[in-house]
Amino acid sequence: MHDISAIVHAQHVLNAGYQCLVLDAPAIASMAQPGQFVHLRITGLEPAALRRPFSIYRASDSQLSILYKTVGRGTEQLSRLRPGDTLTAMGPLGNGFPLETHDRWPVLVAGGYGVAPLSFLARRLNRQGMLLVGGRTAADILCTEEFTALGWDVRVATMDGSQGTHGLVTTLLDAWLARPGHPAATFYACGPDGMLRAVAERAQLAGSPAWLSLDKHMVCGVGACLACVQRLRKPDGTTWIARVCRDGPIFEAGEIVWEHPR
Amino acid sequence: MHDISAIVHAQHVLNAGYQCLVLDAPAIASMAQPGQFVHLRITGLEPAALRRPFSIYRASDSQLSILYKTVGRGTEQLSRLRPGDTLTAMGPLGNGFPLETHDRWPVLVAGGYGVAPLSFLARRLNRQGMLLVGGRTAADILCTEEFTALGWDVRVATMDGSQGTHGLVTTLLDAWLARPGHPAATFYACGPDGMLRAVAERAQLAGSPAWLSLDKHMVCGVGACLACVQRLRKPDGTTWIARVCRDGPIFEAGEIVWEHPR
Amino acid sequence: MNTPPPAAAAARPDLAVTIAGIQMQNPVTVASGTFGYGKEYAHLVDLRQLGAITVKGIRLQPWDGNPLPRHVEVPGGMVNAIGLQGPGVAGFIRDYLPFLREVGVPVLVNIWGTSVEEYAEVAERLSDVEGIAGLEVNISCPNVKEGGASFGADPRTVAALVAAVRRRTRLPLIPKLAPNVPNIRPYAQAAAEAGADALSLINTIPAMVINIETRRPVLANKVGGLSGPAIHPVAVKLVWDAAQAVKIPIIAMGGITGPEQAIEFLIAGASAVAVGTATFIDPGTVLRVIAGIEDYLVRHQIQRVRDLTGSLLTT
Amino acid sequence: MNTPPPAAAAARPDLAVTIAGIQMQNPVTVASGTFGYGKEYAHLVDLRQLGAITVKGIRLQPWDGNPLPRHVEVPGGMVNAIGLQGPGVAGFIRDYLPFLREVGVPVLVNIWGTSVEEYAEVAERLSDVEGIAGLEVNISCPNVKEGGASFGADPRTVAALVAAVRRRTRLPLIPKLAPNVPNIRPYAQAAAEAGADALSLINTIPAMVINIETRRPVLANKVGGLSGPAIHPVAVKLVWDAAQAVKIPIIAMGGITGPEQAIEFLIAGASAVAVGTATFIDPGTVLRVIAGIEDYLVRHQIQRVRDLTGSLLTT
Ligand SMILES: Cc1cc2nc3c(=O)[nH]c(=O)nc-3n(C[C@H](O)[C@H](O)[C@H](O)COP(=O)(O)OP(=O)(O)OC[C@H]3O[C@@H](n4cnc5c(N)ncnc54)[C@H](O)[C@@H]3O)c2cc1C
Ligand SMILES: Cc1cc2nc3c(=O)[nH]c(=O)nc-3n(C[C@H](O)[C@H](O)[C@H](O)COP(=O)(O)OP(=O)(O)OC[C@H]3O[C@@H](n4cnc5c(N)ncnc54)[C@H](O)[C@@H]3O)c2cc1C
Ligand SMILES: Cc1cc2nc3c(=O)[nH]c(=O)nc-3n(C[C@H](O)[C@H](O)[C@H](O)COP(=O)(O)O)c2cc1C
Ligand SMILES: Cc1cc2nc3c(=O)[nH]c(=O)nc-3n(C[C@H](O)[C@H](O)[C@H](O)COP(=O)(O)O)c2cc1C
Ligand code: FES
Ligand code: FES
Repeated sequence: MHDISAIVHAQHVLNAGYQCLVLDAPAIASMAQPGQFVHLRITGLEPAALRRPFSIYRASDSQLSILYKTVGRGTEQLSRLRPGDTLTAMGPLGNGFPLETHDRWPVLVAGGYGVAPLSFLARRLNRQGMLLVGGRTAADILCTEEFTALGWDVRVATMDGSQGTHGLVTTLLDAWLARPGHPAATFYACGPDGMLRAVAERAQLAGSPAWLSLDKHMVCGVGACLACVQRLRKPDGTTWIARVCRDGPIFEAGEIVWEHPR
Repeated sequence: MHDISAIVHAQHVLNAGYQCLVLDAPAIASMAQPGQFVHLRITGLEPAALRRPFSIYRASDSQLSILYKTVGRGTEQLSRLRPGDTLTAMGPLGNGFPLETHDRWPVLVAGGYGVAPLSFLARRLNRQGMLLVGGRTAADILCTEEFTALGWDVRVATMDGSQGTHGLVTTLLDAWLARPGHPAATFYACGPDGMLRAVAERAQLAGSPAWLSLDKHMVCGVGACLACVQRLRKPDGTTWIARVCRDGPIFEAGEIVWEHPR
Repeated sequence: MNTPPPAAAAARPDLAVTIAGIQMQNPVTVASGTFGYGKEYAHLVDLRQLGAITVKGIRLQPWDGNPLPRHVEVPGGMVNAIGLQGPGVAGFIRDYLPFLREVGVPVLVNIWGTSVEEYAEVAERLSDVEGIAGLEVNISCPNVKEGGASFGADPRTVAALVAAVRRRTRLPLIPKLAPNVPNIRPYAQAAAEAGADALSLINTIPAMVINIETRRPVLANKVGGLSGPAIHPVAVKLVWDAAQAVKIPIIAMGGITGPEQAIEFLIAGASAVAVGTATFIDPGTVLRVIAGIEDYLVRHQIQRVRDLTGSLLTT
Repeated sequence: MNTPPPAAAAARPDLAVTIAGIQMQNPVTVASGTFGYGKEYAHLVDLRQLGAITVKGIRLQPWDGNPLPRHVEVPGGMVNAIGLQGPGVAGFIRDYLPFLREVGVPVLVNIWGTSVEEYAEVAERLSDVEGIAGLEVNISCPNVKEGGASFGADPRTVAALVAAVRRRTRLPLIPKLAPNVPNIRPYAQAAAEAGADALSLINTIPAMVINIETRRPVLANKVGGLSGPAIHPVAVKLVWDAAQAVKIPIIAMGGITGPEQAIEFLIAGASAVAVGTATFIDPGTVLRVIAGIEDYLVRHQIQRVRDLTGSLLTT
């Protein structure tokens, strides 16, 4: 893990509100695993501004990319950086997704920018699978061509019906699960909490493992401040409090003790 | 007096560490008088940063310029602004120099960036006079060609002797005053407190009026906060506390009650 | 026939508040010491739009304040030690009140003294004068050696001071409390029980800046008070605590730079707010705050700003 | 022959300090709760270079802390309500102390409890263990309902708590004082007289942030504590005041982002300093502070950092 000055190599606009930032950061990029993240100190925010965490979307030996949505002052400032500008990047952080699928079919479930770490995962998995991707509207659906190009089965749902099926991404998941004789799956999911929880419930019913990437507000990114905790259940039934930044952000769905049981 | 968004028209480097900023700000420029100042909210400093005051160096119907020295984070950020950038300017503020010389010879005494308002004054006076200008080194001597071009008698002193007389600007003043039969003068001075005080003392001895521009740290710039006060003596001998931003920044030397009498 | 007004033509929300019997057209005033006596900003701010004007602190006699430097910029704000320079009661009435009367919005006069008797006398002297809506009693200025903060440091001295002033004036009394206390509640209660009509909080937080090159305090007064965005979350906590403790209304201040921070105060329990340090940076702030509160009410379909006061949801 | 060393080969300044009998190679530690148990930053910071390591607060038993969200960013800093989550004494000794012993710099353990008895018991339990240099007694955490701040709110309870802990341990005791008091002196004196060996200040300042769209507190705990650059001038004032009141050394913290703020604390009267929130933003801060203090001493020709302590010129 490193904390280094990285140079902006490129900044691409993807859909409206979404951009891809490419950084020259070999020390981090060369070690990055899918599901890991970088913690960025964004140049131009006042010196006391906290860092912002972003999943790694692409990594080569020398460069790494993030795919981000502009949602607040941090990401707004990030979107203003231009090639040649520098920022400080800490990473790779977190545990990453397990790459071993144990002969199960990888089913990736993504909401919004949650597709970023899953896209990286698809490139590093030893087999093809299916991507279920949801968003509010067509602009929130990203990276589908990449998956198609890799030979993945891609299914889209939008809340307003502007692309793919009308509804939540779980509608797609339910339809697929309802089909008799579907193959045994391993789920990998990244998106809002509600979506993760829906995936967890369905995976449990199906008896499938589900690896969820949790999105908790973070401060230190290294496990020191305890801002990002999540209660987990051990196999013996006792619980402990994990730090999402260091012990996660990826957890198996069955471990997670959801906060408001329903 | 206005508080307006002004557009950076140009930014010129003068000597090392000194720049000239030209703003499109007709509402302020068209009203500006020599000795008045603008109070700038510098874009790119965090939103809670206080404004910074700068004397008006030039004003036309549409543009105004300041001549500034980069001394801290405010002026550093100012020096990064480029044509087309905007900032917020309040002004013209303060009282300005009296333009009536009562048939006395105008003798301007400047230290460092203090030459800026005096240069503006020279352009608006109805007669030529003399500029005595001092600085630490040659780089601190600005605008002398302008004065020469206007037909003024220009004399330079530097502390390190790198330009003009070796020593303080008061050395020039003393030399001039020592010459028998020099004309009756009105002094106008802008520079560090020590210089102003030296001019005040000599003007008093010579029985000449001396208009001094005081440089006090400011907050509001309009007389509301009382950060910039100066004790003054009334003709009847009683004293009062003036606000340099609103009642000044120009005061007649005889009015000023210097803080540590020597 | 009784036709209800069409839903589309939504009425403008009611911004008026009554604080301590003072009718304000909106809940926004300026913080004492940051707006002079109104006059200084008259060229830049349409004073008639303000909910009230709160003027710089005055004592009985003219007062010089502290030597310079009196301020220093810090991250998120500034530290000041003006030291309550002012024209005294007579000077205020002579030089500033006539102008303020013309403006026509309620005038709150911030008062202080170096003894309980002086506070009471200032209050009394201002009571007979036309054009003063209420008195903000500054018992928390960190920048004067005697008076100011020393009265605000203990609930008992707060009570004694407020009661003494109460006996000498009918004007609404609004003690301004200090932020640097373990628990604001006993202070707020002491003031209320002693006859305060409203509370003002917060004053600046005692602070100090050292020039490490000269190894001297930057301020001539050595210490000063911190104001600006840095103190806003601290002020919100104190306003919330105080609002739980007393029924009298609260005028909240500390780090307002736009409508958002003002709305936080209202939700926390304030009935009105004051814009301070932000005026130095953008004199338009106070009008922006008024307009922004109105927009917020429209957007949230809240008819009256007073319904926002204390509307924090905590369950 | 006795040749004096040539003036050019100036010796490196002496950074060592002894606080409460604890020998530190330099006067810089980390603020409790901002550096975990050292381990978490071991990949990014060479721990052996620190003056000491101060760990996250622990009580007798493991403690869950508060629900999320536990933090929110504000201008000039952040507000946190972690709520002292920790592994308890036994868990700390088992899981973290072995690693810390290996590092080889003094370890300060921040302790708390919900009763005087619990504080004393935690102290006792830690006394027999190898590898603990001293105890920072947290009597000022704004983020737990019982314990923490309630003990720090009155000089009498401070005295009682410190005295009770003193009876049960020989480890150096460093009470950590609350910043939100009218006057820090009686608190500092009470702690010193009850047997404290040094003082730590300041803890975070109680604060609150409201989401105006949901009208709810942003933090699940409703209130939290403000830290970061915003509080530095407030901390300097308190350190200066406390240093006038007591002879025991002070470890100062609050808003250090570089050597400048640390040096201000030393000049104001602190013997050591701690870097807190800044580590989250730049983990290299603590090493930058150490190097920067050394540079400053060289530049100002001060041989020993302890000569800087309390060197403020006020005349
Ligand atoms: C492990 C992880 C991976 C992430 N990956 C991505 C990604 O690939 N692409 C992407 O667009 N976003 C990602 N996010 C979310 C991203 O960190 C936030 O959108 C971003 O911090 C918002 O910053 P802002 O200043 O623009 O927003 P603001 O709302 O102004 O942020 C204000 C404060 O809230 C914190 N904050 C706000 N939202 C979040 C959040 N969701 N998570 C953590 N802190 C938050 C910020 O750090 C800051 O302290 C990820 C978050 C986590 C925890
Ligand atoms: C009436 C007036 C006219 C001026 N005219 C000019 C000019 O024509 N050219 C020029 O180069 N400079 C001028 N100055 C000085 C100029 O305002 C300061 O150099 C500038 O504010 C420094 O800002 P900074 O952030 O770069 O420095 P910093 O030292 O980082 O400033 C920190 C703080 O100190 C205040 N401050 C520092 N120095 C001064 C100062 N001398 N006066 C007021 N506030 C100060 C700043 O406002 C800020 O709050 C003038 C000052 C006054 C009062
Ligand atoms: C320059 C200055 C002068 C002040 N003068 C007074 C005063 O005379 N009386 C008073 O009660 N408060 C005074 N205050 C405190 C403010 O009224 C206000 O309580 C404080 O600044 C917090 O608000 P802010 O953060 O919005 O500035 C002064 C503050 C500043 C910055
Ligand atoms: C996330 C966080 C956790 C903290 N936890 C503790 C703690 O467990 N015990 C304690 O005494 N102080 C704790 N503090 C307070 C710090 O030790 C320090 O006193 C305060 O943050 C001021 O320093 P800073 O501004 O440099 O952060 C914590 C602060 C933060 C920001
Ligand atoms: S962000 Fe600090 S522990 Fe996870
Ligand atoms: S700067 Fe505020 S009165 Fe002069």
